[in-house]
Amino acid sequence: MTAASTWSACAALVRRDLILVWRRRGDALNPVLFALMVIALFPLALGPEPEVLRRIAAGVVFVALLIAGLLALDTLFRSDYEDGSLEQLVLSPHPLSLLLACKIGVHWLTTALPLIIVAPLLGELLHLPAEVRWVLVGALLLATPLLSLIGAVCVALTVGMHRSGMLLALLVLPLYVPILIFGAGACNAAALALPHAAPLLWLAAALVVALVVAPLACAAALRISLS
Amino acid sequence: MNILTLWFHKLGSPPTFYRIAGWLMPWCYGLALVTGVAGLYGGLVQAPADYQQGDAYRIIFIHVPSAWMGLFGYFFMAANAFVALVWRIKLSEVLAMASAPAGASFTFITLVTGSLWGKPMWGTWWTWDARLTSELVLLFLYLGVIGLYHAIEDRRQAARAAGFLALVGVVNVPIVHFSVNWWNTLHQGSTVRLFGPSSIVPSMLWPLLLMAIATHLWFFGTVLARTRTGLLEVDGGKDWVRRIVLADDAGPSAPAASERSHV
Amino acid sequence: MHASPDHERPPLLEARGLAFARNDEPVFGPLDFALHAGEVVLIEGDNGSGKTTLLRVLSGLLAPGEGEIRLQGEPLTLAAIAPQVALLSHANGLKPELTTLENLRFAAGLNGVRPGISPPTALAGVGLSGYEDVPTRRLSAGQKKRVALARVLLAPVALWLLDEPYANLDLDGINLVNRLLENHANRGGAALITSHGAYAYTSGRPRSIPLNPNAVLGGNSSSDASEPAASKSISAGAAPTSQQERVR
Amino acid sequence: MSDFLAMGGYGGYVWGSYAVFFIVLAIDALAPRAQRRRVLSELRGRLLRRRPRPTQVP
Repeated sequence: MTAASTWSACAALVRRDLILVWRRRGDALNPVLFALMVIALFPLALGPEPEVLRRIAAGVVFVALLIAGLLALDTLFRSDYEDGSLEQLVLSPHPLSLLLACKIGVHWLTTALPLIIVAPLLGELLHLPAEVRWVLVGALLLATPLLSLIGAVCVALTVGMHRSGMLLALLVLPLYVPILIFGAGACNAAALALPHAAPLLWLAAALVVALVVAPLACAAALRISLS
Repeated sequence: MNILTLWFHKLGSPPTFYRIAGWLMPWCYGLALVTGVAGLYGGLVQAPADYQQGDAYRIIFIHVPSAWMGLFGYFFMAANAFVALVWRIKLSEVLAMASAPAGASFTFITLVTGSLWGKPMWGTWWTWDARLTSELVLLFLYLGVIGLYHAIEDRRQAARAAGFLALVGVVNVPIVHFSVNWWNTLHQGSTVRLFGPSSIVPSMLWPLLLMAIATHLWFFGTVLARTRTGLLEVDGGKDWVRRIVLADDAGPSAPAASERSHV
Repeated sequence: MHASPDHERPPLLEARGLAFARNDEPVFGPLDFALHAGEVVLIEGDNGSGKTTLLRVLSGLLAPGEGEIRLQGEPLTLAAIAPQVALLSHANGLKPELTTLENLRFAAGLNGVRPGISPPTALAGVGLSGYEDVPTRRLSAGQKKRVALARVLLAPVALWLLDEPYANLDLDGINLVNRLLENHANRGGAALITSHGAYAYTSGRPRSIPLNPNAVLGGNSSSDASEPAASKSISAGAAPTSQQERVR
Repeated sequence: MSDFLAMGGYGGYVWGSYAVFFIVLAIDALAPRAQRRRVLSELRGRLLRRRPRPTQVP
């Protein structure tokens, strides 16, 4: 009897999830559209003065991306739970945390990365200062994986529920607060020409910790909610 | 097994704890009322008005103990959740979930009284300083734990999931505090100090401490009450619960008799 | 094939005093039974009698409330059981967007494959050759069930736990399931299956033992008889051949 | 007495705070009683549901 190596199991999972996203590629752009709509609402509400928009640009982009990510988070385990694939993952002979890390990685790649790519564009709509643009992208590159990892733990806890949307937001948002503060704070500091490396380094440190701990926590949470 | 572990084992068994909690609960409530009345007398009548804040400072006699209890309740809950998840002790699961509503109540009181104190003192109901923001996040964490607990059908599974969330949240509170502190240094300005440079005088201190004791006792009173109910729920099919239910069945008209039979 | 199971070795799967409760309301058990290599055992019961829960406990998805499960004589841990069990549950575990072959290839990548079989041959083995490139969502319920069975067939495991394998299948499909089970038993594997009994065991009198509180297959439980389970029973088919005959 | 109630002009804030304190804590203490009653009646129902079975089923 040939057992599959953990490596090939992870590869199979990543491949399958990527194919699935490709087959449902119409849905893949939803977070980007959502973020764009949110961004468009702010000038309409606050007036078109570039001065006002410039001050809030980084924060608004951050919040819009955070909420778009939150909406996408629900799809992380939803279909796998409903069609029974999640059980098969739990019953596979490989470490569940590793498989979940692959799933979270693919999810980040397909939902958060497009958002990061359009972020400078969204910033442009709000007259984001040019010197902040790359700080924003850098902060997002550090913050969005953190959001995905921490969010995944909360999704795992709510996975069996029918209407988990509001509850998921309630569980996730308090945990997102520090990430938002550091991420948007770094951009604001950059806009004021203040040193902004420290918050980015904090985010990086948190990301390293979360990369190790969050998949394990996610696996433990999933075992609890599948029981 | 030595005496101590044996004693813990016995205390941890649901029927024993149910009985002990039933005996302890009235004492908690009673002593809380006594110390609370004494503390309030000291705080509202005896203590002099503050030379800067006038009489408005008297809110701290409930605000500060509530704030302590909000944090204490969270750590009590998280500690029990940890024990419950690691050693799978039923009593700890129930205790953790019983402390969530009490802690949330105290956190809510802290926010409202803080706001009522801030309006005359700072001229604003709310300010985004580290203390207030982390208190708000703490309330959301509590609500998340309670919400998750009630969203899951099976009581033990619900307690494990919500306890897990409580443990995830426990690292979050200091991080939020720290991050908001950093954020405020960036924005300058709205940092406010709860206490001025003046140190607190003894005539204000002892009512505060009495109120702290009272809120602790009240907290444990409600936690014990919820734990008793939770134990009945979790052990629903066991004989000791059946006896209590049947005894209660005999007399909603004679509550005293049923109380005696299962306390 | 082993007409009589090999009783000298420790049983492939053994349950001792196994019970599960939700909100302290017993779902099944306490239950004692042993499953030897070469055996196929049918768990019979009404709706809500805990058959599915039993399979989920045995697969390691749910922790048993009381009692223990032993796998080849070793006490069960999740890590120990996962590589040795294939579970077919109500949810097929198939992605509707993927083709049948893609679904099986993923399962093969995740769990590995039994020697001498590959995703295409497994698909042919369940009578679906020619459907390799059809998206699974276009298949009928019975065809989806066959793909899920092909996934079980692929897995390099000795123990099959099949929840309602006969559901949605036509007569041909029912015969297919029985053939798969027989071959698996002949290889030295074992299977626990649930069914409403409508298709399997249409004739013959299977040994029927109450699920609660007494035991199955030679075990005996010492639990009190305070609550006779009127509607719950677990039935054991002794050997696959006799089962095959009964089904036809 | 009215001085005491006025709290140096901050009466509304002070007494408002104390009112919130007592109301919330009273609810917090009364809720478990209601919950206990609910759980007991639920468990009683479960006992009644289960009890007839051994007598009625032969």
